[in-house]
Order: sequence, then structure tokens, then C-alpha cells
Amino acid sequence: MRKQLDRWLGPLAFVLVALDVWLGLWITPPDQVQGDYVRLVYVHPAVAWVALYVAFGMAGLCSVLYLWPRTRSLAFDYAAAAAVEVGVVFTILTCITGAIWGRPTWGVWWTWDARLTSTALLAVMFLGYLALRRVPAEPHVRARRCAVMALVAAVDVPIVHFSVNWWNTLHQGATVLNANLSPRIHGSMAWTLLLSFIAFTLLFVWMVIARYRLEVLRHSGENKDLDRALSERRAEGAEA
Amino acid sequence: MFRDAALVAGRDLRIELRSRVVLWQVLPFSVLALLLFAFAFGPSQARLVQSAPGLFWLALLFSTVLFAQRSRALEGSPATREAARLLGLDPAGVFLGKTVALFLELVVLEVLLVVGLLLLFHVVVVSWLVLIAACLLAALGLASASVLYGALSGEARIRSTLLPVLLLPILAPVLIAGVRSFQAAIKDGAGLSGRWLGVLAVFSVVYTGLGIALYGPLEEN
Amino acid sequence: MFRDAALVAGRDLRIELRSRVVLWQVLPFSVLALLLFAFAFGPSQARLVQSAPGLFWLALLFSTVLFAQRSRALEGSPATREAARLLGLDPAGVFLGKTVALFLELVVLEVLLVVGLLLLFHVVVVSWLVLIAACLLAALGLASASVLYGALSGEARIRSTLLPVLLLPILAPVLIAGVRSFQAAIKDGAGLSGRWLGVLAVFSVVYTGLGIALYGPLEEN
Amino acid sequence: MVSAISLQSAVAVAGRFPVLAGVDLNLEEGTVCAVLGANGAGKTSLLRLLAGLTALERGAGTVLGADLTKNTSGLRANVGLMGHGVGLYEELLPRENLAFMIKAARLDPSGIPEALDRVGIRGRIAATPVGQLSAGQQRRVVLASLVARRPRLWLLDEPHASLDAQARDLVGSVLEEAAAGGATVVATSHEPDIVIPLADVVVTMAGGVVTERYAGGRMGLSDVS
Amino acid sequence: MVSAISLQSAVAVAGRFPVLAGVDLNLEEGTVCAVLGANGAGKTSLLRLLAGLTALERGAGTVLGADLTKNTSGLRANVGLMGHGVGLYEELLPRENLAFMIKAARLDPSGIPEALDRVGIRGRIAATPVGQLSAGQQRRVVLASLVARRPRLWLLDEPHASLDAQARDLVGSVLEEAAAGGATVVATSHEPDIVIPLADVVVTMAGGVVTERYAGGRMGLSDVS
Ligand code: HEM
Ligand SMILES: Nc1ncnc2c1ncn2[C@@H]1O[C@H](COP(=O)(O)OP(=O)(O)OP(=O)(O)O)[C@@H](O)[C@H]1O
Ligand SMILES: Nc1ncnc2c1ncn2[C@@H]1O[C@H](COP(=O)(O)OP(=O)(O)OP(=O)(O)O)[C@@H](O)[C@H]1O
Ligand SMILES: [Mg+2]
Ligand SMILES: [Mg+2]
Repeated sequence: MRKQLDRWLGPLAFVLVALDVWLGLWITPPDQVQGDYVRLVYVHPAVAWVALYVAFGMAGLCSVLYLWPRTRSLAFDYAAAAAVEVGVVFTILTCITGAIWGRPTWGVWWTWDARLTSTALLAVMFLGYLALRRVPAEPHVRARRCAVMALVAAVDVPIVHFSVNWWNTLHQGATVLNANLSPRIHGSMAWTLLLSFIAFTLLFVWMVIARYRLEVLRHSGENKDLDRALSERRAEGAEA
Repeated sequence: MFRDAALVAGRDLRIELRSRVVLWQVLPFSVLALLLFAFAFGPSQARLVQSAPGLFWLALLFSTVLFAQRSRALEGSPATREAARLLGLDPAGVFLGKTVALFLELVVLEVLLVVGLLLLFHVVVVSWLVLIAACLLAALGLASASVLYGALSGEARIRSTLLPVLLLPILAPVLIAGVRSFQAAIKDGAGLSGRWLGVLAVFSVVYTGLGIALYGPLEEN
Repeated sequence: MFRDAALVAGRDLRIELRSRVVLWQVLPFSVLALLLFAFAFGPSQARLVQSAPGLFWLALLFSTVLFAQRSRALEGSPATREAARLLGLDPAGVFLGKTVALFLELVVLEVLLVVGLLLLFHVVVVSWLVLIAACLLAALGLASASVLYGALSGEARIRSTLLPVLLLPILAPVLIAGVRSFQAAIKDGAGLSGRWLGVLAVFSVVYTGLGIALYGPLEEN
Repeated sequence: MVSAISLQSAVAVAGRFPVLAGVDLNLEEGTVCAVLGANGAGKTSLLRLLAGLTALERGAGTVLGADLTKNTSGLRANVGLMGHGVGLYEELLPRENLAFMIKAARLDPSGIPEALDRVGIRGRIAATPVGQLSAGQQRRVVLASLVARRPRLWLLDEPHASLDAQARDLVGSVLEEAAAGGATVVATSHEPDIVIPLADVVVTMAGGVVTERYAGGRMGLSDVS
Repeated sequence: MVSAISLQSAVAVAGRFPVLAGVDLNLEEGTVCAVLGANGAGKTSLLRLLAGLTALERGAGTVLGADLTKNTSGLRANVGLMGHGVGLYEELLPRENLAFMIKAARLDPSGIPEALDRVGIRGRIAATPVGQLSAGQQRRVVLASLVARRPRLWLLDEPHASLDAQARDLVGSVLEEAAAGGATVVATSHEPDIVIPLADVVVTMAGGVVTERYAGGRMGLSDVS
């Protein structure tokens, strides 16, 4: 079962993404207002969804599991790290696809809209997490620090979200994301949209698993290394 | 827990009083930050008054980073930190003690900054209550977040650059809510300010709670 | 002198490459500072664009403080510093070497910030020449002043709070001249910019000169 | 006798390097154990493991009844460590440093002046912040903190380094007293002539393991195996 | 013989405290001098004065021909100091640390591998950043830096501390070599048994002054007065 999953997950994710792109680019109709740029709707929201909710949610959850004494295991630390790493990629992709979309629709690459701003903050928090991981420390020390950081950041996300929303809407109305898609949505568009969410989530899962595997592999390599290092260490004493 | 908190707060404040680093270095920095912001955005008087709340909270935020550095530096070298870990102090108590000491220092800073604001930027405060509530809530939130993150960020040589990156994004809600509360306090939008004071309150409660819960595992090692 | 400078610059850059502190901690801080300024003064788009030069130079200035901290931290513990003083290096060479290393790092930062500015604040640059000249001159001035003041500010525990207070007021001219040059570069007031570029040039020449002359007596003890 | 320390194939890792490569060590309560060994043998690493400051990577170990594979915060409160570095607050006076430690351990601070006096920290020196004292004076203050705290396990990393002749004698009598009071003492050293006479058990380390064990000169509670 | 060190009533101050209260000391070039004395006697302060790291407050002094009341930067380049603390860059490898020092002194860096090998820093240890080495290994690296640099004046503050038996012997032979090569050596210690046999001159300090001076066991170039 697991092997099957392993074998099929990656290809499946890619096939779905390819299908999504194909449907998005060639099958669905262009929008009356936005023209062909609307096709980004099959990429951008899904990518954003993964970055914001799936990645950070997973990182937060794994961190709690690590900190909880009964479930404390470096596996959760690796999983959290994998989620954040892939999450950073998706967050940056969100910003890039958003910016590409913003250029024709708003005329600018970036604006200080609530959502964009909170996404940027999130990206910086993710980056901070990765910076913290790079500080040399014992595995469990690092795991503890990183878990606390991820948890604190995860708790901060809703606060940031609300405050940024209020921050912006107080001064000016929701000028940006008022393009309500639902009335104009075409049947094939709705399906493609749904597909995009599934496809990118699967892509995320696949990437996280790969990153996690790599980490575990490195660690098991470490274990083998440890055995060799142990005998080398003992030999140090013998030669002295 | 509270006994340990009192002990730790006493230690921090005593070292602080003896070294006077906060008095001579951190407080001047804050005033300086205010002035620099004025340089960068001045000299139009109208724009300055308009940006006064932003200036105040930015200065407070950047000063908080220094306070956080200092609060951690008080704990001394790695050897000293290790010795302290061998004392069997309750981590929650340590967290609370450090937070209380930092809170007191931040309140002093806020008083100074408010005075600076009134004198330098000719701001007229309408609702003192909102202003004071915002300051106290923010001080608590900033203090607890700083102590928690100070413990995250390792040794001195790394900390002086790592801590700002970790701490500042977390503090963004305080910045936003603080600016808004101040705008309300200045324009007497007391009705409006409630929501923003709420953000500040949630922030400080959440971080104090997280600190009490998580400081143990963090300092474990 | 130049041999020693090359040696010292090599040491600083090597430790930096090994520890990657600048890459992971200082550069993100700069981007973050930009974001926070936007919070404090936004979200009105017009006001943001207007303040873009101020934001850029403030972010650069505050980042410079971190760079200065880091540059000094590279020199290690008091014992390490003392050992280095027993090597008979030419102080002017040490100063130059550290300044060069810091200059290179600051240029990388400036490139990053300019890109951020273009993308985030929709700034349109008219005179690239002025912008580049301002950036290079400022980087030299900031680097030399930082190295000089880093040597003034003593030990790590004190330095993390003392250095900002010492350094920032000194850098105020760079802030003002930089903001003005940028405004000129954006609006193509090339005629105007000459004077401000002159200020930057004078600043960097003066501090480099002062550093070469005074680093000896400073490090003497 | 009650076992104070019991390590079975204990492995500890720093970075990725196995600083301890399978240590076996059993000590009963009230024993004074001297640890000898070349530079890099793992003596400091052993003390840090026993203090609960580094994790046990493999193997098993209990110290003062606490399992090293579990949370060691309970253990740490019973341990006094005198390491290579001086773990004192440089701005505070010797007395204030000790007061902080003693109060943290919920002990009576009235013994502090006596402890300081005993290690020769008095007069002007007692009124100088610790950071300005000489190397040996700082180590004397650390010694005083152990005397005042009376931990159940004393871990001393080269206790004699930086101390003058008089203070070296003092270390001997302080250790004797501690062991007589039931405390367990583990002390590393590069001066066998000084520590072997003080020890019940002498252990030598090399390459991260214990290589030899024999009886020392104290013979108070020897448990040579 | 040429005078290497000559202090007359030298006074040095730290904070406001006179750490040296009128030191008289004359040493000829090529002498090995051991400095003994209780904790706080002023041994470290004396070495720092001789290195040109602290100012001469009163009195007169020349070291290697440099007047201590004037600028001492010329002097400092000729001095090698092994202090209580280890003055190495923690991120850099032993080899890189030495290369920096040697190049700064405009010497040939080709002797570095040999110097490191001599103090036993080889293999894995040579490939570890200095910050991760054990206390004794770090001090060995410092010793190697002195060996490679061959300064004209060696100032050693408790050179034997943290070093194991083998490295202690090494210190002896290194000092002997340095003195034979014309360098002057001043070494403090709390282990008279070890240093007196190495020294031409033994000096004891107390209360910031030199109280006694007698001949040591080396008797190479004794100038007992
Ligand atoms: C740099 C620019 C942008 C960033 C960082 C960004 C970020 C985000 C994020 C984080 C979400 C997920 C929100 C959620 O699920 O709660 C999102 C959703 C979405 N974005 Fe963007 N976005 C950008 C530009 C744009 C542009 C230019 C458009 C179109 C005009 C756009 C249209 C949408 C739509 C339609 C959704 C999904 C529907 C929704 O949840 O409301 N975005 N974006
Ligand atoms: N900054 C200072 N302020 C006050 N007193 C100081 C200061 N620095 C050193 N002292 C005092 O000067 C005296 C001499 O110190 P020094 O370090 O020279 O002693 P030492 O002989 O090296 O001792 P040790 O054997 O312990 O290393 C000590 O009593 C110390 O307390
Ligand atoms: N973080 C690390 N990374 C790699 N190696 C390390 C690290 N920490 C310690 N070591 C190595 O572990 C070994 C044991 O160190 P330890 O400090 O325990 O030795 P020691 O017996 O106390 O030596 P000394 O007598 O010099 O104090 C040393 O060889 C050291 O280089
Ligand atoms: Mg050791
Ligand atoms: Mg000394």
C-alpha cells in the first residue's frame, strides 16, 4: 500500500497539475473583463491555499506533536521543517503568480492590500524559521527552538490576519479582491478550479514527503555514520 | 513559580541598575529613532503630525528589539546560563520574572516617548485613557514576546542579528493596533479604538500564556 | 597597509561565508524593515510612494547597524581581540580591510533594497546614474563609519545596545543626503542631486580618512 | 550502598561527533571519583552528561535516581558544576551571586558570608563585582557557591586550575567534607599527584570511553571492582 | 647581556584599583622567568603590562627596548601571549587561525603544519573549527601559534592549565627551545614543581609587587642578583 502510494503520488500530482494547466489554458473560456489573465485563477488561489493553510497548518501541528512529551520525536521536527521549506516555495510562488496577475489587472506588481501584506509577513516568518534552523545546535535543542517558533508564528497568523484586514479596510474599502468570481463562473471553470486545489495539494504532499524522506535518510546515514564515528572515536584513545 | 519570578526579576533589575545600560544606551536610542524618522519624513509639519503615531510605534518596536537583546544579555555567558540551569528554577517563573522586569523597563520607555511626542511633534491627546491602556497592553505583549524569542535565539554573537529577524514580524500586529489606537486617542475616536485595544490585549494574553507554557521545553536545553 | 587590509578583509569575508549570518539574518531584516515601515505609514498608496526614499534609507540605516554589529562580532571574544592586537597589524590596514568587507556586504544589501523598492513601492527611476552613485558613496561612508564606531563600542554585551546609539546620529547626514539624492533620481532633478551627492562623497571621504588616522589610537587600547 | 551514578554504554554527541563513545561507570553515593585522561578524552563531556546538560544519545544511565533518557530538570537542581568557564554574573558582587543561587535552591542564605570567608573572598575583594576579579578569585567564588549550596552531586572540571597553593588545599578539605556528608564527587584533573590522594576511585578516560578503574588514596568508601 | 625587560616601580591601574603597585623587574634576553604568587597577586596584570596591553601609570619601564610610557604598538608585534582565555577565532580551523597570525606577522606560513603536528593537532582535530575543540586542545593550538610565530617575548599565563601530561612536557621543551633561540619567556604558574625546573629566574609576587627573586633550575643564563 505504502509502496503503491510512493510510486503513484508524484506522477499523479504531476498529471493533475498538467491536466489543470491544460484545462485552464485551452479548454476554459477567457473572462469578459480580464481576458486570458483570468486563467491564473487556476494556479494562484490553489497555490496560496497550500502555502497559507496546508503548509503552516502542518508545521504548527507537527510542532505541537513534537513539544508534547508523549509524542516527542525528531520525526515531527523533520516533518515541520519539510512543511516550512515547501511552504516557503509556495508562498513565494503565491507572490509571483499574484504579482503577474496584479500587473495587468491593477497596473502594479504590488500594492499594500491586506492579503498581500499578510502574505509577505508570513513569508518573512517562514524565512525566520529557516534562519533559526541554520543556527548550529544539537538536534533536539534545535527541534525545540524551531517547534516553539513555529507554534508562536502559527498563533500569530490569525492575529496578523485580522489586524491587517482591519488595518486596511478601515482606511479604504476592499478595492482589490472585490472581483467576485462566483456569478460569472462557468461550469468548466468551477471544475478546473476544484481540480487545481486538489492538484496543488497533492503536489505539496509529494514534495513534503520527498523532503521528509531526504531528512530521514540523512539521519539514518547519520546513524550509520555514528557507528563508524564511535569506533573511530574509541580508536583515538587506543592510539594515544 | 511566583517566588522564582520575583527572584529572577530582582536579578535582572539589579544588574540593570548596576550597569545602567538601558538608561544610557537603549533610551537614547529610542529618542534618536524618533528624530531620525522625523528627518526621513520631515520637514513638512503637517505630515509629521499625521505620522506621529507611526513614528512612536516604530521607535517603540525597534527599541523593543534592543531591550530584548539586553534582557537576554543579562543572563551572561553560556557558562553562566548553564549554571543557572543547574539551579532548579521553575521555567515558568523565570519567564514571568524576566517579562515583569522587561515590562517595567518598557513602561519607562513609553513614558519617555510619549513626552517626546508631545514636545517634538505637537500632538494633542484627546483620550488619555486609550493611550495609557494601549501603552500598558503593548508593553506586556512586547515584553513577553521578547523574552520568549530571546530564549530562542541562542548565543550572543548570533543573537544580535538573528533576534531582530525573528521578533519583528511577530510584533507587526502590535505595530498596527498601536498605531490605530493612537490615532483614536489623538482624534478621540474612542469608539473605534476598542477593537484595536482588543488586538493588543489578545496579543499580550496569548504571548504570556505561550511563554509560561513553552519556556520550560525551550530552556530544557 | 594594503597587505594587512587584504588579510583582514579575507578573514572577515571567510568567517562570514562560513557562518552565513548576513545572508540569513541581516538581509531578511532589511526586507522586514521595509514591510514594517509600510505598516506604520500605509496603507495609503500615494503616501507610500512619496515616502519611498525615506523608507529605503531608513531600512538601509538600521540594517547598517546590524552589519556593524556583525562586523565587530566577527572579531570574537576580548581574548581574541587582544591576541589580534599582538600581531603587529597596521591599524590603518585593519580599518581598511574591515571597511572593504563591510562595503561589499552593504552593496549587496543595496541591490536587494532597490529591487524591493521598485517592486513594492512602484518607484520609477529616472536617473540611474544618480541612484548608483548615491548607493556606492553611501555604502563606503556607512562602512567606514560603522567600522570606526564598532571599535569604539567595546564588548559584545554592551555593544549590542551601545552601538546603535553611537552610530545612528553620525549617520544622519547620509540619511538626509541619501533621501534627497533619491528624490532627485526619481524625479530627475539631476541638477539638484549634485549637492547631495557631494555631501555623501564628503561624508565617505571624511570617515575613511578619520578611520585610517584614528583606528590606530582607538585600538591601541 | 545506594548507587549515585550508573552509566551503561553511554553515548553522547556534540554536533555529529560522539564525544562519549560508550561509557560504563558506576559510583556509589558518597564516593569521590577522579577522572584522568588526555586532552580530548571526553572528561568535560562526561561531566556535562552527568549534569543533565547534554542528552544521552544511546545506552542507559541514571544519576541520583534520575533516568538520563528522560527529562533531567529534577536532576539538574541537585548538581553543582565547576566547569572550565566561570558561570557567574559579572556585574554582581560575589555575595549577590551566591544569594541568587541559594535562594533559587530554596536554601537559607545565612551561610553565604561564612562560605565566602572560607574561600578567602573578603574585604575589598568581596566588594568587587565578579567580572573584575582575577581568574583564581573567580574560581574561588564558584567554590564558595558549591560550599554554600551543598549539592548532592559535585562535578568539578579541573578544580585546581588557576588556584594558588592555599586554595588547592582548601579544595581538598572541601571535597572531603562534602563526601563525608554523603555527596558524590566527580573531579577531572591533569594533576594526578593532587587528585589521586583525594579520591576513592580513579578512572581514566581515552577516546570517549572509560579505560581503567582503580582505587585512589582516600579509601573512604572504596568500591573497587 | 642585553636587557629584555626592565621595570622600575611600575604601577598599573584597572578601573581605579592599582593591580600593580610598584614592580621592579629586570630580565636579560634569553631568560626564562617563572612568576609565582597567590591569587590576585598581580601576575596576569604584570603580563598584560609587559605585552603593552595596559598602560604604565607610574614608574618607568622598557620591554625589548620599547618605552612603556610611549606608544607600545611596535612592542606588541614582538610579543606572544597565552592568557587565561583562548584568543582564537572560533569559526576558523586551527590552520586558518595560525595562517592569519603568521601572515599578519609577515612570516612564512609554511611552518604551520609542522607546528600543529608538534602540539598534537592532527587528523580530525585539525579539521574541526577551534570553537568545538576541548579546553586543552584549544590551548594546544595557542601553543602552536607561538611555536610558529617565534615572538621575541613569550608571556604565558599558567601555560600548563588544561594541558595533559604529554602536552605539559611539550611546554617544557618548547620553552627551552625558545630561550635557546634568544627569546625571553615569562610564565606564571601555580605549580612551582613544574615551572621552577624550567626557569632561570623565579620571582614571587604579592600585593601587586615583586617580593622575592631567586634562581630556578634551568641555570642557562642565570642573572641572580
Ligand atoms: C503579489 C500579489 C498577490 C498575493 C501575495 C496574493 C495572495 C493571495 C493569498 C494569500 C490568497 C489566499 C487567500 C485565502 O485563501 O484566504 C489569495 C487568493 C486569491 N487571490 Fe491573490 N494574491 C496576489 C494577487 C492577486 C491578484 C492580482 C488577483 C486577481 C486580480 C488575485 C486573486 C485571488 C483570488 C481570486 C483568490 C482566491 C479567492 C479567494 O480566496 O478570495 N490575487 N491570494
Ligand atoms: N578592573 C578591576 N577593578 C578592580 N580590581 C581589579 C580589576 N582588575 C583586577 N583587579 C584586582 O587586581 C588583582 C590582581 O589581579 P590579577 O589578575 O593580576 O591576579 P593574578 O595574580 O593573575 O591572580 P590569579 O592567580 O588568580 O590569576 C586582583 O585582586 C583583582 O581583584
Ligand atoms: N561540537 C563538537 N564538534 C566536534 N567535536 C567536538 C565538539 N565538542 C567536543 N568535541 C570533541 O570531543 C572531544 C572531547 O571533548 P572534551 O571537552 O570532553 O575533552 P576533555 O577530556 O574535557 O579534554 P580537556 O582535557 O582538553 O579539557 C574533543 O576531541 C573535542 O574535539
Ligand atoms: Mg575538558
Ligand atoms: Mg591570573
